Amino acid sequence: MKQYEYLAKGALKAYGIPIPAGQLVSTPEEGAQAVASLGPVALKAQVLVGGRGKAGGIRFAQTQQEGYDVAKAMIGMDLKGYRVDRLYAETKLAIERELYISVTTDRNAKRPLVMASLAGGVEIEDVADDQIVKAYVDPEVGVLPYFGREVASALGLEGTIFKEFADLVVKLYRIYREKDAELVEINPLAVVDGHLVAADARLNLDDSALYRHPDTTIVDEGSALERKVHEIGLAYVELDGDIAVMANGAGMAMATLDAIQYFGGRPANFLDAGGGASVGPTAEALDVLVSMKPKAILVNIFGGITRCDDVAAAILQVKKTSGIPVPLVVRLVGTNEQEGVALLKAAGIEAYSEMAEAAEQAVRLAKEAL
Amino acid sequence: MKQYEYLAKGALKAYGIPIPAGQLVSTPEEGAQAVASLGPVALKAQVLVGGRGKAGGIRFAQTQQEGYDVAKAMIGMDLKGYRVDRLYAETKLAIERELYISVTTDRNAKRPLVMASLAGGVEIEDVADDQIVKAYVDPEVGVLPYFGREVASALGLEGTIFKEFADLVVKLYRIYREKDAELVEINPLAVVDGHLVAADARLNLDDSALYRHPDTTIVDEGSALERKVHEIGLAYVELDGDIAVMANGAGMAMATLDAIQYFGGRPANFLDAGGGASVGPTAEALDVLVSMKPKAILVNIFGGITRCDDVAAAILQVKKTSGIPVPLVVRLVGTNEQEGVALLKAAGIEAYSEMAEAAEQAVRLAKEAL
Amino acid sequence: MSILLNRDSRIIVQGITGNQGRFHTRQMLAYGSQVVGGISPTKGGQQIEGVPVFDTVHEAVTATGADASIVFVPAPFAKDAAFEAMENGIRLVVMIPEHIPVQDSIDIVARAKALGVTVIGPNTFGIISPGEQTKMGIMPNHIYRSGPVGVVARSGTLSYEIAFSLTNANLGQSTVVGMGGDPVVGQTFITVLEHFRNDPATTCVVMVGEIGGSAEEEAAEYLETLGKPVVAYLAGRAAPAGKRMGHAGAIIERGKGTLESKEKALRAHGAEVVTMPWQVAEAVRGMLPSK
Amino acid sequence: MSILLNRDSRIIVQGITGNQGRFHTRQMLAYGSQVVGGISPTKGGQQIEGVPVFDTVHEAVTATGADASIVFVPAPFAKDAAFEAMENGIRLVVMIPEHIPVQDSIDIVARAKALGVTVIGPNTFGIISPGEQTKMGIMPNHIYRSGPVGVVARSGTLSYEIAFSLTNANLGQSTVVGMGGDPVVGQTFITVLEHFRNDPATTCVVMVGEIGGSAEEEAAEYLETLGKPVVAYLAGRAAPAGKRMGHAGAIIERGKGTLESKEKALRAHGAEVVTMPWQVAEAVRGMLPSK
Repeated sequence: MKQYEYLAKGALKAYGIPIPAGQLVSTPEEGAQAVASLGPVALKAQVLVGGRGKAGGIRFAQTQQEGYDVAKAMIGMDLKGYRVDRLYAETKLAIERELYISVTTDRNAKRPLVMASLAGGVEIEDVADDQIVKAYVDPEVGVLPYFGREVASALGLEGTIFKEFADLVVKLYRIYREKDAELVEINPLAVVDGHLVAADARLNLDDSALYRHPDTTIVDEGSALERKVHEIGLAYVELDGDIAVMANGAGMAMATLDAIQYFGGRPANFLDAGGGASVGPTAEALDVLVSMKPKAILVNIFGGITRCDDVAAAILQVKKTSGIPVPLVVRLVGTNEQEGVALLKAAGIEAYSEMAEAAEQAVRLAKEAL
Repeated sequence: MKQYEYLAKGALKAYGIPIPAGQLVSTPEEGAQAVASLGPVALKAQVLVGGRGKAGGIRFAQTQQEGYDVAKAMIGMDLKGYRVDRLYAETKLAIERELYISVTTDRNAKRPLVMASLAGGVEIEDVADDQIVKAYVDPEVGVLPYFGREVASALGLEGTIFKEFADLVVKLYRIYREKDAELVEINPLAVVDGHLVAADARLNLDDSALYRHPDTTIVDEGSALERKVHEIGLAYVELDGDIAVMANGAGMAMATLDAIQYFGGRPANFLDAGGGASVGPTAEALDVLVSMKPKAILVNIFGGITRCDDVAAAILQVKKTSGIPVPLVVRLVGTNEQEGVALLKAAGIEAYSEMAEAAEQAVRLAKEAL
Repeated sequence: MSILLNRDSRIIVQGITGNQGRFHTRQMLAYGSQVVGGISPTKGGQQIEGVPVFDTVHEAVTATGADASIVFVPAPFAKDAAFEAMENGIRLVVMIPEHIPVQDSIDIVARAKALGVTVIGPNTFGIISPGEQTKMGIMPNHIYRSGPVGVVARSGTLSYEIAFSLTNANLGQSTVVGMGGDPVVGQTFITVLEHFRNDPATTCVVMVGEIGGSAEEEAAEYLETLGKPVVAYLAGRAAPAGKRMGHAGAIIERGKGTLESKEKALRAHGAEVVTMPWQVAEAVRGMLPSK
Repeated sequence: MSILLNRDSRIIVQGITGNQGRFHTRQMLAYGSQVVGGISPTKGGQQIEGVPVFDTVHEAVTATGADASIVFVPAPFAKDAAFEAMENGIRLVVMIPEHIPVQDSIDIVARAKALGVTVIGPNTFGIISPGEQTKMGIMPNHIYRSGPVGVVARSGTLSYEIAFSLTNANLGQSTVVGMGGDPVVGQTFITVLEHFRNDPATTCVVMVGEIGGSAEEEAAEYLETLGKPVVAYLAGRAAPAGKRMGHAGAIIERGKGTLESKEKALRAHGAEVVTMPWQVAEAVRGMLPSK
């Protein structure tokens, strides 16, 4: 779960990492007030998109009037598809240099990775490899101060900045570790008046560890529909096609989308009904699909833990209570397959046993529905 | 540094380990008040001696009058040489069973050791080895919940007590680790109403780690003289003999005491002047020895980092400013030996080169002084 | 006749008294797995499906000589369970739970490395060796049959789909391993492929991958060393960037983890990459010597 | 001709720019030690006593091929320094500082064990190999001479006293090791005795112990394996129970750590135990073959 910049900076501050003076702005009046209390400010849209600056999400205000005007212009604006509700006003910095630092989990090494660069201020993906210092953390040791010094030394830093940077690595790792972060990044890590300041910050938290951090501000940038399905406890991603899809298992769900695409169709969503979901949640999920008003619905089930008769029952339940006013294609094999197929057949629904055939049929029906 | 029971219990409580309701009592009035608020109480002398109960350091009060009387009798009493200044009043417990649990550092294994026993309520030294469960902690892993369960299982605990005990092991280790303890012990760990309660507790902290715990209540049970020398920053232990001793290095100081005893004398103190102490502290330490009014003073120096001429200068400084009105024997060899010996000789002090001869002479002079 | 797990493996079930633990203990016994004990604190002395329950792994190992463990405890307790197994001498740990915090997985994997323990998962369906009639996992029993095809997969149901299609095509499996859908798991494609390389019963390997990370790219070069033909199928062609597709690990982040990059790497090192799951069996048949 | 430290050891000094670090760098160089670098963050590029200073151990090891380090940083930074040395390939670490928190020492010693690093100390005078004309420590240079006597001691100045008495009696030393006066230190008497056992240049060993702990008792049985005569002298006969005698480790607690118990154990396994330091040299002479 990504945290807004102002939340990320709050975390940095709590760990003793210097951040610029700043405050949240939700109205034009607060924009004016921010300039009154902070002087000239940068007003930064609090949205979770990269390249925010280039997209017009960061503007400046010298006077209170400007603060008011800029805030008015920015609040409610659309930034790469996201509505801007809040701005974060920050003292404008006189930046001398821009560095980069982050801690993240390296999936292949299966351990934390500290990345640092003298080329800050741009996305790290755009920095040449030989300009990035990478240091892997041994999780049995953690990050002791020497580790920070080694990174500072590898960057060629000296004097005060060397010491501040080394110290910052230790603190950043503590945030990563203690807050269960997937990523904590300071970019740019600015040098202002000869000292380090976190000019921008990202903090992505591990959803699976949220139970350990009950005070976390929950940020769900998903669409209304996505939020709704997340609340049922299922994995759901909205796509831009017209064939609604339900499958059991994340891999199966992905493969089902691929199959639709393969036959020339366009999937409307990713929905993993789970490896062993029972009748209730399966029906709820199907209800959501119906509510999307797709051109067709494809249900693709390989019954392992999931029982085919449960899935059939869920389908029949939705058919009976809400109705399914669009073409429905069901592929049903595996555990209790015969019972499930029979149930559907009794209700006039023919089940497929081959995934390919089912996907092809769903695409055909969706096209016919045009 | 040992902590008083009430401080140890405060630490347990902060980590979520159940302790009886209790309060500090410093006056007879507070003794009465304790009964008023807690009901029948045990009043426990807050001194750092073992076997406190048997020595009369724990008494009971049913009524407020008894609370007053018992507190009056106990406050100011002498317990094995220590004056009782404070009592800790605690709700009297209806104890069903008494267990034992501690975490300490095993010097040979060089790792933490959890000890537990069903035979609580007596000193663990008096418990037979086969009644003690010992579990060593791998410091690279720490104590995870399973470790507590293994100890509970090895003790043969069951049900609620199994779970509470397993949980308690985890918390006790956290105290040991996070508070830099040398020992944290609950004895007896009482079963009251089917639940575990820490009826008594010990907490010994690592002096070397106090800088990490600035809020620690400093407890120095040493004599006035011991406290004074500790403040100079030197290791000092008061003994009951009449020959004052200064040496450089802890081993040398111990060996010097041994040598005095070997020749039939009785050392008055242990004083390690340090491996490389300069003129100032050495003179200060010598001043303390003079102030003890011993029968003789023995200074035993093997100059390594310590320079013999510095020691000689310190002796001469004390001789000049405060005077040394008792027989002084100096053994001086090693770095800058010649300069040191010459300095002393010029002031009429003959230095020995052999430790044995010097110790023998100090004993002889002390006997002559009788 | 298998990798990692064979008929001699003595298995314990951590969390045997929970619904999932109990159900899958029954399934494993039915398949033929040698389940010798279960763990459930304070429930020691009971029997579940005829299997003795112990309070601790220590007791279970002492009493049964267990060397493998499958973990069914809820995610917040999974790290504790994994360490309990590893510190008590268990050398194969299968971690079924999903939603284990990544920092916990990092700790588990690091400790496993230090102790020489093989961890399968977390968030895996487990491991099954059909020829040995033994499994540690939650996969359906009936979809596998004994044979020469090694399967290593990142996802569960999708691997069932593929295993079943192999079985239906008379292409049996030596061992099927689920690496798990989390960002940090105990195995890599390479570590599993190394085992398949050394298993004489495996003559051909199927890799079932997906978007996210670079496990497939990392493995590609190893295919040259493997010395056995590989069919790869990867899911997620239609997945958009920046969205987590169910598995915590299935996400294209900052341009990394795309299917294109993975398929290109695998092809470059000799794998036959198919684009749909139903094409796997056909490709495998083409690689096996005709009898 | 020595144990652990020889003339080829390439030594770095962590904390070289401090007073103590600088002074003892000079003393070590004067004795003949091969000090190849020093560490002091942000002071890289300087020279101290002709020795190049680096910001990190990593740089120093890369530039000089150092394999041993002596640590002079203040106690609160000692754990960091020890880990920096160990994680960068240093395999002999001498920890001079006293007052290092015991939990830090526990961590250092555990890591050293995992990595196969030899840690001397903390709270030690160090190690000196007179026949190799090299030392890592703070002991005075002039009191040693080359010879066949191995010395292992828990205390500093007392070991100087004894080493000097040996030297004056023409009984030179192969290596003198200070284990350190703290409760938790890197070595035990046994680990050091094992080295002396394998050193052909050592024909006799002097143990200098003291009250506290049970290191001497633990070592006693090993004397049978050592195969070389041992003279032991232990300090603290006059020490009362429950009081810390200067060294954090020198304390008789709960009836454990008394001199009687230690001397009894050592005698039972063949050591010649003397009661006063000035008796050591005489006892050693009696054990060496007369020329």
